[in-house]
Amino acid sequence: MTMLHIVNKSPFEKTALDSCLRYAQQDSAVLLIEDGVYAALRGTSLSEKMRRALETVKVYALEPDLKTRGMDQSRLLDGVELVDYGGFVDLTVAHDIVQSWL
Amino acid sequence: MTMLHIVNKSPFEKTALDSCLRYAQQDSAVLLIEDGVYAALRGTSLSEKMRRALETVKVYALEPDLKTRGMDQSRLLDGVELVDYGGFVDLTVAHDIVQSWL
Amino acid sequence: MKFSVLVNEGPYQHEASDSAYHFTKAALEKGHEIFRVFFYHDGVNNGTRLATPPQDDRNITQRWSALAEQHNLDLVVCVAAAQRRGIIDADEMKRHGKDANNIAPGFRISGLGQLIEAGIQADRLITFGD
Amino acid sequence: MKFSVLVNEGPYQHEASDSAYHFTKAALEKGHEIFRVFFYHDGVNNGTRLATPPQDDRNITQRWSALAEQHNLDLVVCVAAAQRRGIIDADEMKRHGKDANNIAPGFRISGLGQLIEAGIQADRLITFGD
Amino acid sequence: MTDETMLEEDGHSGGVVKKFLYVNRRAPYGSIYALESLEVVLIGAAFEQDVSLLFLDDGVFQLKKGQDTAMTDMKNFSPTYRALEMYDVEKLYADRESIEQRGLTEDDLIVPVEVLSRDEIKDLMAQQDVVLSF
Amino acid sequence: MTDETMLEEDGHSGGVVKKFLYVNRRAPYGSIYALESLEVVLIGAAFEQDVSLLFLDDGVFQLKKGQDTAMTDMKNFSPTYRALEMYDVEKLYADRESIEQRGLTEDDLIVPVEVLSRDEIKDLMAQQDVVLSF
Repeated sequence: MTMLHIVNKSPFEKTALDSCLRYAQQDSAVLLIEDGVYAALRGTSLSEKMRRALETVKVYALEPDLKTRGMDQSRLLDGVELVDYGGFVDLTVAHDIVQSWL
Repeated sequence: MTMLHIVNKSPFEKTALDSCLRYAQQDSAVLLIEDGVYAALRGTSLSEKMRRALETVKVYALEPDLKTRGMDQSRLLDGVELVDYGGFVDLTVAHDIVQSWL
Repeated sequence: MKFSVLVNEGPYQHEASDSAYHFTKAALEKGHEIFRVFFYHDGVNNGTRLATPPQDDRNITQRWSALAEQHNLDLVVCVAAAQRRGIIDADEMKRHGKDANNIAPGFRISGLGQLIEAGIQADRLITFGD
Repeated sequence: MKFSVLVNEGPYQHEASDSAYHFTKAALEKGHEIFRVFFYHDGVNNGTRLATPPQDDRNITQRWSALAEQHNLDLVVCVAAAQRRGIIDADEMKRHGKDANNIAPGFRISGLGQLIEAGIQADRLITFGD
Repeated sequence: MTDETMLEEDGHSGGVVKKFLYVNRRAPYGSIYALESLEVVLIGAAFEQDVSLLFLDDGVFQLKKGQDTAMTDMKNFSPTYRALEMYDVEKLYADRESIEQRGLTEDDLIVPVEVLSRDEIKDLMAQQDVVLSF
Repeated sequence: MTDETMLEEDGHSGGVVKKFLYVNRRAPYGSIYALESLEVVLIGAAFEQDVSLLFLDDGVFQLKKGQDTAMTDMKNFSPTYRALEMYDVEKLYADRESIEQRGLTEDDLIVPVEVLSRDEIKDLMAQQDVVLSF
């Protein structure tokens, strides 16, 4: 059984991402949407934590939400993969369980 | 000019209290209401941080919200003062500026 | 002392409206004046008369309406925020061609300028939200 | 694949309803089935027909209504959450002695059991909220 | 809890039994999620699914004994956690780290729960069909 | 921004001039606070008060250049920050720590702002009559 974890909170404002990463199994996937996409940025005070997370989980970020916030792939940590809404749907199909960390 | 800072967020879930404490002047007051009252607890992973804050700011907690959550004075850090809604009003009168850290 | 109160969240979902109500009531009991209670963002949802909360729970809107009647409180719902969220009175209903309205007794709909005025006229503006 | 979608926040205040809409639309475009979209907590506020958002912004409720009509979507508003918040249809209006209703086209009010059923019947239940 | 039940069918699930996990991560009263999550659990009990409740992060505060809402006039829904057993909702779990970080002990909790380690929670989550997080 | 203005008086303040500080602490789009805060600032401009805007914590993300809402179909309100000057709202401040922690530089910002240290922000707050935080 593989899990997709969805995080929609800014990691600077809330601890949802920390909780998610604490309970995410090795090799599960984390999809960052809405204000959650800020967690994928390079060069922030939280980037190092995310870089370590990227060693054990696969991280996706929702491109529509990233662009809405004036960011693009060039600002992201290596290893973060962008998806659009169709790709979001595909991720929920590809994983057996989906959990939103609201 | 003295300031009253109001924090209504759980310090375990959100970073509002951290921001408040970062910008609160020495000798200003912090009133914890709603889920913010959890910041006043003894014996938590954040108690030491609060104890340090208590050295520079005065901290109040709203008793109605504390009791609603099944807590009372005996669980609080030394130096935290309880107020009821009337005491809340008095605090806003006693300070020139009131800022809510939503 | 003269207070204004700002409520930024709807009833029940967050404690903001409860806290604002208890604060307002306590201020009145202490003899202070409440210049205005302004409802902004989802706070406008406090102003609907169509809610029927469970009988074993508080009725947040009715509580505001009763306090307003008792103390002649000015409860103002922001028109722009209310339009987005579907809180309307008879005038707004007509203006936007709607077939119903839902504003609760004691609440009135007006502009954001009323919030600025509340900040100017009151000695303290206290904000409740999420 | 068969999806159910849960929306826990009202329109505009949070992005939840936007994300849910775009997800639902994308799933339909990929040929998946949407068993039900369930609106809970403040999510019930998506179901009012009385909103008039600014013309230069999206109309979240109308967008859901249009998608429902086009794809025969089942948009269910939780009755208990809706009673607390003042979202009612003609039946609820009569049952609670109210003088108006505000439910939007394409939405229906029903019980929480519909959420459980949505979880049982769908292959995936995707939650959007704050 | 309300007159909700009159609108419910009897909990038909067509014989399907799925594993439902309710993850409660919010403190009570500051927001309504804890209360309305409990309403889902109670209604869901009629559907005879395989239900677990997990209290995680601030969700463990929901179980604190001695909640007294007299001063805030909010509805004290904490006794409902004790009633869950009557609805055959018996698998209650709480996260050890969340309890300890918040200065709580098992004696503080209004109902007995099984306290789980981080790894046990990972396993619990991975066994589910439906995860509802409030 | 809307037909709001038709409901406004002309911004009478009875000659009183107060210091208003708007503290913007939220990221844009995930919630509406940034947009509706801006609506308050614009309406408030008619009242001829002494207005300052402070971007703090995730609020600095509101000023990020290049916001493109085509894919989310949300309203891109970021150009409005550039229009503030026309409304005589000219005191824009941002917190240095917030900018740096988020990997931003002043070049990323859609309008010029005065970048303040922690101590300068403490002083700014202490000088106000009314603080509105969104």
